Amino acid sequence: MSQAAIYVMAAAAVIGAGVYGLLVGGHLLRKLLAINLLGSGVFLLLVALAGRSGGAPDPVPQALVITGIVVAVSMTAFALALLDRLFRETGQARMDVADDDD
Amino acid sequence: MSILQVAATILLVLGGFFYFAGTVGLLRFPDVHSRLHALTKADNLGLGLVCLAMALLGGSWRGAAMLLVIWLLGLLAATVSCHLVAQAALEPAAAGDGGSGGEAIAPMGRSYGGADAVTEASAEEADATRRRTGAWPDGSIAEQPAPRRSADTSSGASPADPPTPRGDP
Amino acid sequence: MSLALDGLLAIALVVLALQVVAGASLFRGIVMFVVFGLVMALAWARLRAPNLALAEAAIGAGISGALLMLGYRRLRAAGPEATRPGPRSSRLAAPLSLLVAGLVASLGWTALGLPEALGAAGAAVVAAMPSQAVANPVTAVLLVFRGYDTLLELAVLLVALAGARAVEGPAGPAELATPTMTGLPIVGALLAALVPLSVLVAGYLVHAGGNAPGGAFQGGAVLAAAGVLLVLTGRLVPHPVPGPVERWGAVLGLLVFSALGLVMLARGQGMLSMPGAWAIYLVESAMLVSIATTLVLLLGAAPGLRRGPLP
Amino acid sequence: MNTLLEGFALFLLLNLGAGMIRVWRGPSPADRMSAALLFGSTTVAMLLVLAEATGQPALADVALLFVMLAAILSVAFVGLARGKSTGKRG
Repeated sequence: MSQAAIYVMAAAAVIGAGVYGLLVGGHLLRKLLAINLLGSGVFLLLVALAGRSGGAPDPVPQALVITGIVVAVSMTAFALALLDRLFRETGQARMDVADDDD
Repeated sequence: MSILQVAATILLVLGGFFYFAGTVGLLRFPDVHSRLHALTKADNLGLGLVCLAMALLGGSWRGAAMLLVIWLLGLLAATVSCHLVAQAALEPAAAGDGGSGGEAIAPMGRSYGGADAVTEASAEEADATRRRTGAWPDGSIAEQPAPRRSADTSSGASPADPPTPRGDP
Repeated sequence: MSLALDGLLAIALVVLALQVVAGASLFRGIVMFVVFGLVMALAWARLRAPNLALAEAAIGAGISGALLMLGYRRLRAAGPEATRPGPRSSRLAAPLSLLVAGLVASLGWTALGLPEALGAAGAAVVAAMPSQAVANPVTAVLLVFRGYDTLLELAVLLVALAGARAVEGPAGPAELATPTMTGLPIVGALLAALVPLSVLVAGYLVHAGGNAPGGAFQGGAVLAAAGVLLVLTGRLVPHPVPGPVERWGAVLGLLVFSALGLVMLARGQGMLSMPGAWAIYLVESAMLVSIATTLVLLLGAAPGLRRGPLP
Repeated sequence: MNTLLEGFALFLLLNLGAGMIRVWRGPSPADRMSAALLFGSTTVAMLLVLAEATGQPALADVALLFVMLAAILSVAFVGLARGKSTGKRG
């Protein structure tokens, strides 16, 4: 088994963990962590696939991933602001509570 | 193998030993302060030895200077982090947090005499530490029932403005 | 031996990811996520992508962890109820984990079966490298070949900042009190050493980015980390009105990059083409300032920052 | 020599895995944070060893970033023990 194959499988599993957390996580902060994991998994997949031929990986996916890391962190900051406002308006930071209003 | 490589190997083995010692301390010591004590000392010595070994192997003065900077910064960061985490663990807020200070026995301290293991602390401090560890039973801090507000006012360090709960519409 | 190392790193990544999403407490999830970032940096190092390892180290270890920790603290300040992680098992958990296992298997199967001829763009980049002003192919892709991506990414940062201000509302989030502990002399010593050093390292990374791993993103993240440290220790405090430094800092990268692109267009060369190494360094320096300012303002969760009272 | 270096990196990684038990068990947030401190210094040593083993001197830069930024998380953490809110808005 090659190095790239190991990381491709790890990336698939991390993406799976991210999807699971995004769907099942009750707390919104947990969902945010899951989205970040999902992103990291995709980054790992891109670079691991680009490095399959051995040697330094393709620079194009690397540049994409650097852009992606910065976008992910700004997304996280925005989502945290959204979460804070939501919590101030509703007193809830979770998705799995019953809506009493309906 | 040249003499430099032999020396580097010996240094690496020594460094590995100290890292291992730090991990053992982290796992086996009974409370947060003795764990921190083991961790910061052993690990930074380990890092220093690894840096020295890599400087020998790298064979350039520039690389060696870089490694020295890394080690010194590591010392600084570990000192500050250790101090802050230790202080945070001592915060009286912790006892108020759990709302059960002094009632529970520390789960990790069961097989040790708390005061024995914390050799550098006085018996009083060790007691307080055990109580505090007990205030955070195994599990998550999220499960603690006591409100944050009482902890603040009792800590004495909070300024004049009384904290108001947020999130009320 | 090296495959064992890779395998163990991969296992660590997967276990950490599972702990982040399925652990019992939220705080533990955050700590696990930070550790996940550390292990990711090691994985990038193993995959021979030091540019990514630098970015992950600066952003994953510094900024993301601090952001999440602050978000957690804001919720925590409202009481323990706000950070209660929820019931341990949802009814959906079992069927969903089956579905996700299927997803992982099919994803892995497909990815492993992909043909290797994906490197066409990369080969073109490597072939075109000798004629470029910079020797680091990743920097070349970011600024020379795919300048649009980088320009739009600066726009994304700016939009995130504006969006965060918009959803926070006029009042903004409640201010978190600076812990009294940050007034300790040892924290002052840390700041006195780290803040100047991070300015130096940020400059070094931008300079090195031309022909070695490094660049504006990594440098910006390091500079932002220094700002984050100043915010966390109360040396910079939130202020409702942004000063000129914040205003100009946030848009500088976008302005300089677009101005240069338009000038090149007017002179009949391609839009966003780089007339030389000086242009690359100019754009990268402006990006450095913008990225750092935006990240610090996002973390400070306030329109502006002012010098705080010394503790 | 390279095998030795990689073996050492493997050993450090195993150390890191063992330290994970402390993050998992806690019991207090301070315990989890101190384990994270261990991870920081272990990762730095691993990066330095890998830099030598794989001939990527840039990894020493990564290690430098790690030690520089290691303190940030601790500073972000200390507010947590008493994460009070002053109630001031903006």
